[in-house]
Amino acid sequence: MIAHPVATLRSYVLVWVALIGLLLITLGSAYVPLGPMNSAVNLAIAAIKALLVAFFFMHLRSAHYMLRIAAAAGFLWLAILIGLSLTDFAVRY
Amino acid sequence: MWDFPLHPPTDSSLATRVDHLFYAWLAVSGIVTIAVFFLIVYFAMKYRHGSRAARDLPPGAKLRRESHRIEIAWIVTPLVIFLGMGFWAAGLYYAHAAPPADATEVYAVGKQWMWKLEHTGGQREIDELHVPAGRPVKLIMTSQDVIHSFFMPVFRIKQDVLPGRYTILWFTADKPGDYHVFCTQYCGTDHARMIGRVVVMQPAAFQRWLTRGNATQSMAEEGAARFRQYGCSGCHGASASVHAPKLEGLFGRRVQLSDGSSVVADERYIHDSVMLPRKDVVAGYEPIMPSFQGEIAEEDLLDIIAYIKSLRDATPGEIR
Amino acid sequence: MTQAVIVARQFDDAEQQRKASDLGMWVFLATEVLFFGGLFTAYIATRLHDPQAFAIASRLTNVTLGSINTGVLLTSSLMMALAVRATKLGSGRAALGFLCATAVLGVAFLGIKFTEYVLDYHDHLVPILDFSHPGPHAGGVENFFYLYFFMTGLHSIHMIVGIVVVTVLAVMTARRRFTPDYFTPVELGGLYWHLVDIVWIFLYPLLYLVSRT
Amino acid sequence: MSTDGPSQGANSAPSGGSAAAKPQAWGDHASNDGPPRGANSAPAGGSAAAKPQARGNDASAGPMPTPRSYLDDGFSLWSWFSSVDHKRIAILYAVSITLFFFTGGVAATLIRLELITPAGDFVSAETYNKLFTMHGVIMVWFFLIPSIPSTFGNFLVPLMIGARDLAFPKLNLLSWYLYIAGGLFTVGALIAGGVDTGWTFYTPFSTMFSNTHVIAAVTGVFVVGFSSILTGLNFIVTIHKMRAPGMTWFRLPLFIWAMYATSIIFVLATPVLAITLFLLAIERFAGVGVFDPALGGDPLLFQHLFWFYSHPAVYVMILPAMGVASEIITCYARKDIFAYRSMAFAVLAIAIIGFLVWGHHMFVSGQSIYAGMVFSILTFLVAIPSAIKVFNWTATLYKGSIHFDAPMLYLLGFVGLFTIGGMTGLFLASLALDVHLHDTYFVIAHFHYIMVGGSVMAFLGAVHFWWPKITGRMYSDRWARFAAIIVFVGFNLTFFPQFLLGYLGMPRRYHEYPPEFQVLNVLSSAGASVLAVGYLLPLFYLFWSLKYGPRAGSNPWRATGLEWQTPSPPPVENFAAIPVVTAPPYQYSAMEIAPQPPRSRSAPAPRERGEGPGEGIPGKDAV
Repeated sequence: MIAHPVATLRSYVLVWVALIGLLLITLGSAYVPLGPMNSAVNLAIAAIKALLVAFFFMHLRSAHYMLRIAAAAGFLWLAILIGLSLTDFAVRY
Repeated sequence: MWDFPLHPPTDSSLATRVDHLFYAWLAVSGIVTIAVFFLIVYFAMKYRHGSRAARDLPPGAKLRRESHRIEIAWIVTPLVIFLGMGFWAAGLYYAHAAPPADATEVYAVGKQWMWKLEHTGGQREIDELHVPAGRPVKLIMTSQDVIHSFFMPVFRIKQDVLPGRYTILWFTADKPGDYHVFCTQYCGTDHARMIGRVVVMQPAAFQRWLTRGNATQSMAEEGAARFRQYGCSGCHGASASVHAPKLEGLFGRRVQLSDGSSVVADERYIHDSVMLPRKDVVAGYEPIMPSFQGEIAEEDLLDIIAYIKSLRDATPGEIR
Repeated sequence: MTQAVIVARQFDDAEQQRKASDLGMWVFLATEVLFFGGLFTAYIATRLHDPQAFAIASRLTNVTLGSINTGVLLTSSLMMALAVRATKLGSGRAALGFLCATAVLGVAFLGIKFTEYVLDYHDHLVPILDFSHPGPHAGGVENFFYLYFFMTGLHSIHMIVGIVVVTVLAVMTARRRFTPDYFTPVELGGLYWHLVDIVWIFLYPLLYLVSRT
Repeated sequence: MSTDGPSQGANSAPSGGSAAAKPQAWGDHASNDGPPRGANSAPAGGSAAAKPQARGNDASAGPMPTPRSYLDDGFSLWSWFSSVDHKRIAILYAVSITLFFFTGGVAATLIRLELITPAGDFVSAETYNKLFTMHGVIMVWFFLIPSIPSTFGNFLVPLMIGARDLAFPKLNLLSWYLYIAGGLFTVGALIAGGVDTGWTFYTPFSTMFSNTHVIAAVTGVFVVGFSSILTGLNFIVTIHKMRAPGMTWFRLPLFIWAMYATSIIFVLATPVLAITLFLLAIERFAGVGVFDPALGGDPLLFQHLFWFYSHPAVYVMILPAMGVASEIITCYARKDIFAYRSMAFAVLAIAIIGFLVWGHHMFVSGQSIYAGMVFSILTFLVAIPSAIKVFNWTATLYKGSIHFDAPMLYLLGFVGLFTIGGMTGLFLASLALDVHLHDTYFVIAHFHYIMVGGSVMAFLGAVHFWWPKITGRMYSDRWARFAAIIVFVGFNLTFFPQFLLGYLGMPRRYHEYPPEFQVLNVLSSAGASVLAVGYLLPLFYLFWSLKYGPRAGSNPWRATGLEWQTPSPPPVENFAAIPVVTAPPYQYSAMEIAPQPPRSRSAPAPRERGEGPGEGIPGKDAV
C-alpha cells in the first residue's frame, strides 16, 4: 500500500483563513480611493488567492513538475492572448 | 487572348516603392525556392537507390560538429535577411499610415453594396472617385453597415472600412488614368459588385470637373441644411432655449467631459456624440441628447461633420 | 498493494493510470482557463473602450451579496480539499460529510447568485430581457451587464456541473468505492471544483469592485 | 520465420516469406563505425523484450497463432461504432473525413466552374457565397484540422510509442461522436439553405446582417472544437505517460513530436474559438453584444479572438504534415534524419511562436499600427523553424539511397510546395506588401500552397505509406506514383496563376471579376480539373487493393518505427509484448551500411535481419 502524503488539517484551515482575510482586504481596499491602483491591487490580491488555492487546495506545491507546467501553460497562454491583443486595444482607444 | 496583364498598373511613388519591396522578396524567395528545388532534384538523381555515388559520411563526432555549423548558418542567415526585409516593409507601412497635413479630403461611406463619396465642395459620387494628379488625397471612410475594405490596386493600398469608426487612406497619384476600386472585405451578397473606378485627372481638368459636377452646394452647406433638417439647430443653435454645448470653434479643440477626462473633438468624437450621445458628455451639460443611431445616414453625418469643421473659426452665435 | 483498483486495459498499472488521469485533468483545466480567458479578453477590451461605463456599471452590482458569495465559494473549496484529504486517509464518513458540505455550499452559492439576478432584473439591468439605464454611457453599461451575465452565467453552469459531480462522488463515497489507494475521481472532482473557484476569484474584483470609491 | 521468440510471435505475417521483414533500428546502432553488433542478428531479443504485463493477457501466454487483427475484432456496424480501439476510431475518422473532403471538393469544383467566365452566369451570387463558405468551413474544420491527427495520429501514436491504446479510449470515441455531431449541424445548415458569411464569420456581418443559418453552422464548429480538444488532451497524456520502456523523449519519432505540438495547439487555442463563437451566437440571437459597434463594442475584438485560434489552427494543419514528412523522407532516403533534435525543437517552436502572430491577419483591419509592427516582426520569427525543417529534409537526402515510391513522391512534392507556400507567406508578413496583397487571390494561393500543397500532399503520402500497415494490403505502386504526379501538376496549375491574380489585385470571394483576369482564372480552373482527377484516382486503386491487393508483410518498406514491428494489420492489443526501446529512431544509415551481403541473399536465415523485397521497390513482392 502506497501511503499518499496528505497535508495537515491545520494547514488547510490556515489557507482558508488567509483566503477569507484576503477577501476582506480586497473588499476594504476597493473603498480606499487609490485611482487606477484600485484595480491593480484587486487583481494582485486575486492572483495571490488563486495561487493559494492552486498550491494548497489543488496540491500543486507537491505535484509533479509536469502538472505545474500544465497549470502554468493555461495562464501563460492567456497572458499571451491578453498581452498581445493589448498592443491593439491599449493604443487604439 | 494572351494579352492579359502580368503586372498591375502603377500610379504613385508609394506603389513603386511597394513594387520594389515585392521584387526584392521575389528575388529572396526565388533564390531560396530554386535552391531547395535544385538540391532536391540533384540529390534525388545523384543519390537515387543503386547509383554509384559515394555515400561515406564523416565519423559521428565530426558529423555532428559540421551539422551544428550548418544548422546555425541556416538559422542566422535567413533570420537576418527576413528581419531586414521586415523593417523595410514596416517603414513603408508607416508611410502608408501618415497622411500629409495638406491632403485634399474626400469622405467615403461604404454600404451594402456601393461606395458613396463626397468631396468637400459637395460633389457626390457613387462608385467613382475623381482625384487630381500630383496632389495628396486623403480618404476619410466609414461604413453604414458591415465591414468593407477600400482597395485601389493601382496605388497598392487598401484599408478596412468599419461601422462606427473612421479609417483613413491616402495617396498621391502621379498621372491621369482610370483604375479599379474593389471592396476586398467580404460584405454580403453583392460583394463582387461593390467595385468602382478611381479617375485621376490633371489638376486643371479636375477643377473643371469639380465645377461641372453635381454639387449644388458644398459639403459644409449641405451639412448646414442637414443640421436644421435633423433638428440639431433646435438645441445647438444660437436661439435655442435648451442648454446644449455650442459647436462654433469646436473642431480640433480639447473638450472637458463630465467624468473628468478630456478628448480632442475630431471626426470620431462628433460621430460618437451624434450616434452614442451618452458615451462622452461635455462637462457642465445634462445627458439629454437623444441618439441618432439609425435615424441619420452616415453620409449625412459626414456633411454635418464638414459643417462643424467649417465652423472651426466661427464665433458663438453664428449657428442659426 | 490492495486489489481494489481496477486498471483499464491500456495501462500497465494503477500508478500509470492515476498519473495519466491527473495530467489529463490538468490539461483539461488549462483549456478551461482559456475558455474563460476569451471572455476575460473581451472584458478587458470592452472596459478599455469605455472605462467610465464600467465604473458606473460596477457600482450597480450588489457588492454585499457578491462578497458573501465569494466567502461561500472559498469555504466550499476548503470543504472539497478536506474531502480529498479524508478520502486519502481512508475515513469515508468524514469524506462523505465534507462532500455534502461542498455540495450544500455550492447550492447556496447558486441560490445567492439567483437572488442577485432577480434583484438585477428588478433594477432593469438585464440586457436582452429588460435593460434601461439613464444617464451617460448607457451603451457601455449595457455591455458591462451583458458580460456580467455571460461570465457569471457560464460560471454558474460550471457550478451546476460541479455540484452534480460532487453529489455523484458523495454517493460513491457512501458506497465505499474509494480507498486510500483509489481516490482519483475525488481528487479530479476536487481539482475541477477549485478551478471553478479560481475563476470566481478573478470575476469578483472585475465585476463587483471596479470602482467603489 | 516461426523461430522467433514468443515476443515476436506477432510478427509472423500471414504470408510468411520475405514479407515479414524485421527492422533492427531499435537495436543498438548507436555507433556505426564498425560492424553492426549483436542487435543485428538478434532482432527479437535486442529490440523488443517482453515486458512484464500488469494483467494476465493471453497474448503473452506463449507461442500462438497470429493474434486477431483489429479488423477482425467484430464485423457488425455496431462493433465499429462502439469500439474504443484507437485503430478502429482512426478508421471511423478516415471514412468520415474522406466524405467531408469530397463534399468540400464539390463546393470547390462549383467555385472554379463559376470563375471560368468573368460574369456571374453559372450560379447566383447568394449561391456562390454559400459555396465558398461551405468549402471553407468543411475543409478547415471537418477535413484539414482533424485530417492527419485524427486518422494517422489516432492510429499511430500508441503504435509508435509502444502502447496498447491511447490513455483515454472512451474519450477518444466520444471525440469522434462530437465530430460527427458537429458535422451534422453543419450539414444541416447546408441542407437548410446554407451560410454566406465566409468561414471567418466576421462580425457584424455574421451577427447583424446575414440572413442565413449562421447559428447552426457556428454550433457545428463549436461542437467539433471539443472533439479537437479531447483528441489533443488524449495525445498529450498518452505521449507523456504511456511510452514504452526505453522510449525517451529523444527517441520519439518526429511524427510523435509533431502530434505533441499539434495537441498543444488543440488544447490551448480551441477553447478560445469556442467561447468566441458562443459570444457570436448569443449576439446574433439577442442582438446585443460586445462585437457590435452600435453599443460601443468592437468588431476587431472578434477578429483578435478568432485569429488567436485560427492562426495556430493553420499550424495544426501543417505540423502533422511535417511529422509525416520526417517519417517518409528518412525511410525512402534510407538515411537518418538530419539534425533530429533541431527538428524536434522546431515543431515545438512553430507551435509556440505560432500563437504570437495572429495579428498579421489584421494589418489592414484598422488595428493600431503598433500592433501591426509587433505582429509582423513576430511572424518573421516563425519562418525560421519552418525554414530549418525544409533545409533539414533536403539535407537528409544528401548521401542517401533514395527510392521513389509513391509516398516519397508525395512528400518530395510536399517539401517543394511547402517551400513556395512558406516563402510567399513572408510576402504577406511584410506590412506594406500585405496592404496590397491582403484579401486578394495571392492570399488564397499562399494558404492553398500550405494547406493543399502541404497538408493534403502529406496526408496522401501518409495514406500510401501506412496503407499496408492499416489494411494489410499492398496497392499498385505504379498507379499511386501516377496519381502523385497528377496531383502535383494539377495543384501547381490550379494555384500558381492565383499568385499572379492576387498581385494584379483580384479580390477573394468575388463571384464576378473584371475581364482582364479571365485567362488566369481559366488556367486555374483547368488545373483544378486535373487536380480533381488526381484526388479521385487513389479512391479506385486503394479500394481495389482492399480486395485484390497482395498481402503486405509487417514491414514492407523496411522502416524503423515500432509500428512496423507488429503485424499488418496490427492485432487488437497492438503488440504481443510491449517492446523495449534501446536506440534512437531513423537508424537507416546503419541498416544500409551493415548488411550489404544479406541484401542479395534470397533466403534470410532465421533470426537474421529480414530483407526487404527485391531491388529498389520494397514491398513489391510481398505476396
